[in-house]
Amino acid sequence: MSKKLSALTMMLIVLFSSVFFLTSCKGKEEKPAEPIKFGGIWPLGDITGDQAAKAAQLVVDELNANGGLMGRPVELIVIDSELNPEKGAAAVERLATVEKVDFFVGGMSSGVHLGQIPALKKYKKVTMWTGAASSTAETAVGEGQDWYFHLHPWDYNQGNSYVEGWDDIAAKFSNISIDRWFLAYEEGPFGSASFAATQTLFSDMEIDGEAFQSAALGGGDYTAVLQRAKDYNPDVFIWAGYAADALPIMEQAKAVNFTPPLFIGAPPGWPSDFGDSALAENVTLYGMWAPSISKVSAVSKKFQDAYEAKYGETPATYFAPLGYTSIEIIAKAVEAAGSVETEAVIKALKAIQYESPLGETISFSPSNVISNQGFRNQKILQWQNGNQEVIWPFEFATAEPAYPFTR
Amino acid sequence: MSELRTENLTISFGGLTATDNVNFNIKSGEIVGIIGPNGAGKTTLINLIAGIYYPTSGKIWLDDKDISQIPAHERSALGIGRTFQLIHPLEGLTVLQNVMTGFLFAQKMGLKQAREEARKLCRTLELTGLDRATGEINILETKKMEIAKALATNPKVMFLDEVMAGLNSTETLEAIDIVKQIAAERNLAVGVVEHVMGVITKLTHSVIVLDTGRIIAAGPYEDVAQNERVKSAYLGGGV
Amino acid sequence: MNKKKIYTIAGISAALILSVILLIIRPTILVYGIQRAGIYAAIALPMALVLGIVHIVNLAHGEMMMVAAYLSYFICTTFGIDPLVAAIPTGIIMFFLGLIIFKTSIAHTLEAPELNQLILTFGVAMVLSQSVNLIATSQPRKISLDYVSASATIGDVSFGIYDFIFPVLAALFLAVLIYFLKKTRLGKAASAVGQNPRGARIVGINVDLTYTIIFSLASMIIGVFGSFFITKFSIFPAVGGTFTMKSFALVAMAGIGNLPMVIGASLVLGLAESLVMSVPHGAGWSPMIFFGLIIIVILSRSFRSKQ
Amino acid sequence: MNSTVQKNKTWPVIFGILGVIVMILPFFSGPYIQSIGRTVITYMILAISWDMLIRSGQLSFGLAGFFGLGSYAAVLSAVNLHFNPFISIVFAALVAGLIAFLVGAVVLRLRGMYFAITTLALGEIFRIIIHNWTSLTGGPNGKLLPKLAFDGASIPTYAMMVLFALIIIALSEYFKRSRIHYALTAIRDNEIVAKSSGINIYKYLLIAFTVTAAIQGAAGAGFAQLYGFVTPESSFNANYTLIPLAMTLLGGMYSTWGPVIGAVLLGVLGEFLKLYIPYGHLVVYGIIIILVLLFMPWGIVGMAGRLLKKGESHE
Repeated sequence: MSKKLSALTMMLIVLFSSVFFLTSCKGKEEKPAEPIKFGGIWPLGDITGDQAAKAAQLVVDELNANGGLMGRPVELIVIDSELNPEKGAAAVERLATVEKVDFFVGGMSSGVHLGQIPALKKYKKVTMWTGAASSTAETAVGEGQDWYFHLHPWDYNQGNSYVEGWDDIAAKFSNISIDRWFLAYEEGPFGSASFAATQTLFSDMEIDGEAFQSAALGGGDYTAVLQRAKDYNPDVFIWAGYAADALPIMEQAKAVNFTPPLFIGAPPGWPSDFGDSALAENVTLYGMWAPSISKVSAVSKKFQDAYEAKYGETPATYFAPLGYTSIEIIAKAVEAAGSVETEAVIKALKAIQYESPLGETISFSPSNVISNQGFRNQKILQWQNGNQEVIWPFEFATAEPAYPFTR
Repeated sequence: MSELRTENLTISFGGLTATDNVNFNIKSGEIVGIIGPNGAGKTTLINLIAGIYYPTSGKIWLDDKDISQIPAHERSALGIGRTFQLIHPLEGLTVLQNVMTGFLFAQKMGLKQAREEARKLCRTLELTGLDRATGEINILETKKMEIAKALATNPKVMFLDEVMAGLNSTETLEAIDIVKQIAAERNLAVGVVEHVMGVITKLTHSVIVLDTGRIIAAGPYEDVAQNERVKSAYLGGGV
Repeated sequence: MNKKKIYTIAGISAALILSVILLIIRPTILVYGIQRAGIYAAIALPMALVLGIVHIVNLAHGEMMMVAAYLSYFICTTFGIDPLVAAIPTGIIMFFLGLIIFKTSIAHTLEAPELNQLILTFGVAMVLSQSVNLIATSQPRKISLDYVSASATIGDVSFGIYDFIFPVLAALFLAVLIYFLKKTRLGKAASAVGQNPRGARIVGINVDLTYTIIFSLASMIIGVFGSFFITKFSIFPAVGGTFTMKSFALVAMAGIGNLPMVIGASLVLGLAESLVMSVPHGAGWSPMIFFGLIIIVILSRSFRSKQ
Repeated sequence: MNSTVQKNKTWPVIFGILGVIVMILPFFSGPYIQSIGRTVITYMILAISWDMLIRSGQLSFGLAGFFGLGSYAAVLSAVNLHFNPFISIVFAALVAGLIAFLVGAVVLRLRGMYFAITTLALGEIFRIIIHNWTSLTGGPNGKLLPKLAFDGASIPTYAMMVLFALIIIALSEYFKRSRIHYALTAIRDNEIVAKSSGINIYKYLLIAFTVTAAIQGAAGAGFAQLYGFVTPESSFNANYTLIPLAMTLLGGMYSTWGPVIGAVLLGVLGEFLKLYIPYGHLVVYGIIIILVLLFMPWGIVGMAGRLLKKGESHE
């Protein structure tokens, strides 16, 4: 065997071993005043995860500026899920065993979450999840998991919320008719679940739907589905897709001359410049939060101001206030419990009444499967003069609905 | 004792007839030259017999079996061996492994036996350095390897397609001796495509002359060389 | 050659007959089908050019289009000009960006196995999309334009007419490319290189330079298309990925080196997809059309060539 | 000079020892490293299977398709037929292999880019069918596995994956050392020559295609058993095609150890970069791929072989 060969072998061995030692040793050095650790997992490459992580860091900074939590500093370690289940699961393992965090926060995308649930179940640390709407994920978590707290509404929560909302609106504004529905849904899990939920929930009404390929997944041509909708002539037209579909759908709807009385968009987030377009006017939307809520909620205003002051940008998705909530609600529970022990924190969380930056005050209660569900309600909003105004629930309403939708 | 016989063998590509009603035969122990100008259809004829192409019409008989419709790898196993005009060593394999392929697949031997047989065959051809890559051997060695590869399939009929091309005169003489010796030892029927007429005269018992896919003459080379049609074909073909 | 012509004629007439039937049953299917085909063809043509002459499969094709779209977007928002005007500067910038990408990376792998170019361009695609993600975030962007909603009404059918700009653009690209390849000295040299690089080198054509120019030219076309792209679509860092695949598939359907057939393949695909999508609840299966057609076309071609 | 002939006998041994060390190390580490290890092995298996087919010159883009098919076969068989985890993995391999065998009859007529694009299209067709066949597959929302292999315990599942990897490595080495190696290499180098040596091209391509598809299906089943769910989006993710390809090229093609080393390096590197560069680590990852291809076009194994050759000739 040549010298070069053995040298190379040695080098490779050293390289590999050092890789493993580095990864396993990092984080073992203990600091004198041991911080309370939060482990966050979001897709940092996506604006939702990015802003959620930033908002979460904001709470941590605020807590530390006020002397920490129970006199201990607070630390947030965020790992990128890369929107990949395996990476998301590995992040859970790392946060639990290497970083030894006290709490898990994070979440965006049901697919990633499905991959993480087995790992989360292994550690049973208090977990405050900001994402995953698919009820498949709820089934995967299963019953009797007291440590699991889910902030984001499940798909059926959202559906129920719309039924309630539209019944309220139709009752209050007699000119608004909601008898005939057409749902254009992107063909992925997000859109299909929306369609399935809407179909069951609005079963007493006339309802039809058609799938389309979202621009986010390589599509972007909506003419066929719009044509179908137009032929159906609905009172309410909803599209459930992604932000990338928002403006092109409006443009193509105009091109095919499709103007339903209610034009609703239900993407998880809107492009920041959507309001700048004239086509946005009077488009109704579903969402958990909009910057305009700061007009009616002091908590939301405080959050929004702090976020803008720290990062110099407006939070564009509801994942920002959700990320904020995920940390702050645990921090409040820890204070109430006076301990970071899982049992005590769970008890405190179950009892908490939390004024969230999304507007409403929430508490946890069982949903279909899991024990601790936070938010259930969606809001119905409308683009008016370039802003998202809340039209339902009426307690947060910032404007009256404009009806019918015209151009 | 074997015989290969073609019967009105014809193939056309698009509108072009590359082999046109060719009838010829070779018997064990015979060495037949296949000559003709460039583009006469010599290599096409070999490809037809080896099964690279299937004929448009006509038949190929190996002894009493019509092999014209069976796939190339089966013909190889039945006893049709060949070398290639443009040499294509299997670059991913060593010299020995190249030779082993025929034993392994055409003769369906096991690895160990194939290795021994390949070594033995190479020894008879005086081919050494068998663990080298095919890119590392010289021309004569490459040609020997090609012949060994063809022999490894245990052919009854073997076609050598310009196997002497690129060799210098001493190497050519050596190669001629090898071919003659092999053909005699194994009682092979051999078809030889060559451009160098010196090789043809030294090596073959008889020749067939192809022009534009057709046989225009057949017989001992000395006779055929006097044939007017052959002369004009070569002149027309520009050789 | 003769047979090829027959197949071409048969294909075109089949498409025509289908079109007429569609026009009678449901005119919008035809309209949207042609518009879709225009988009497909316009983005597939530069890939066909690169594949036909430089013989590389550029997996960063769609990502380059995405970069061009962002460039155009920023040019538009910074200088307040229309994307269709921004197509010119974008095209020029993309020419040089293509030149840089080619010279610094792809050119060094031309001698290596085909696969290496594949992975290399995969790396380039990754760098491009992730860099844009860092700079511009994953937030989708779209310039709001009034004219894209331009509409025509025939009888009781209304449809968008702006999208006809894509078939026009595709035809323009094709015309320019064919003129370039058939009439200019450089283009003729490039065709020769495409058919036989070794031979071209022997007769004294500077093959490396030709490759560079063709790749840059294709990048320029991608750049121009990128500007048109933002008029209709939202852009975000991952927007280009699917176009690599679609372009590649279309080129494979058309046959490598056959630029006009790219239009034919796009038409077949656009119309077929449009037809399936007009069937109620057929949209979920429309991607099947895409992949099914690719397989059918490729297989039938392979059978034909075997005979 | 030809890089594809491997005559050196010491390298495989060294890579083998190294590989075993790398695979054993995580047993002495925590669940995090083991979870990385499981992912690396999943990709390693895919990379080896891809290499096993490319040895015949056929470039497959169908990895994600068979991977997804396998993961669905595993979950659906576990849910509906109550197969235990191991049987479900074997079943998935059989399903993927059988489908490959059937489509292989047609697809294996194609070569080069046409073969590549057709395998990609096939994978997409599998995905679309599963996406739309909601009654069986759960449609876009996917399906859950009622019970994970070993209840998801870290060390046994890692051991299962190591065993899986060893089986595939052994299979790949068998391919390297048996007559299949001669057939596939000959087909890659020159099909006409291969035929003339009596090689039944179609038969050997079909063997390679079926076996590698079965491996990919088994890898998908392994994934499903580890994470307990399938969805069309995650199970048919294009990453399962592209990343193994990049790993093989980095490590070196036409060998068992190239994919192994490539998978370990890229897998560990990806995770590392993420920890130190939370934003933009994928840019760095891409740059590394480019640099490797520009400066080490034969991969690490090929490069090492060359270095070694030079070293020997100087002694």
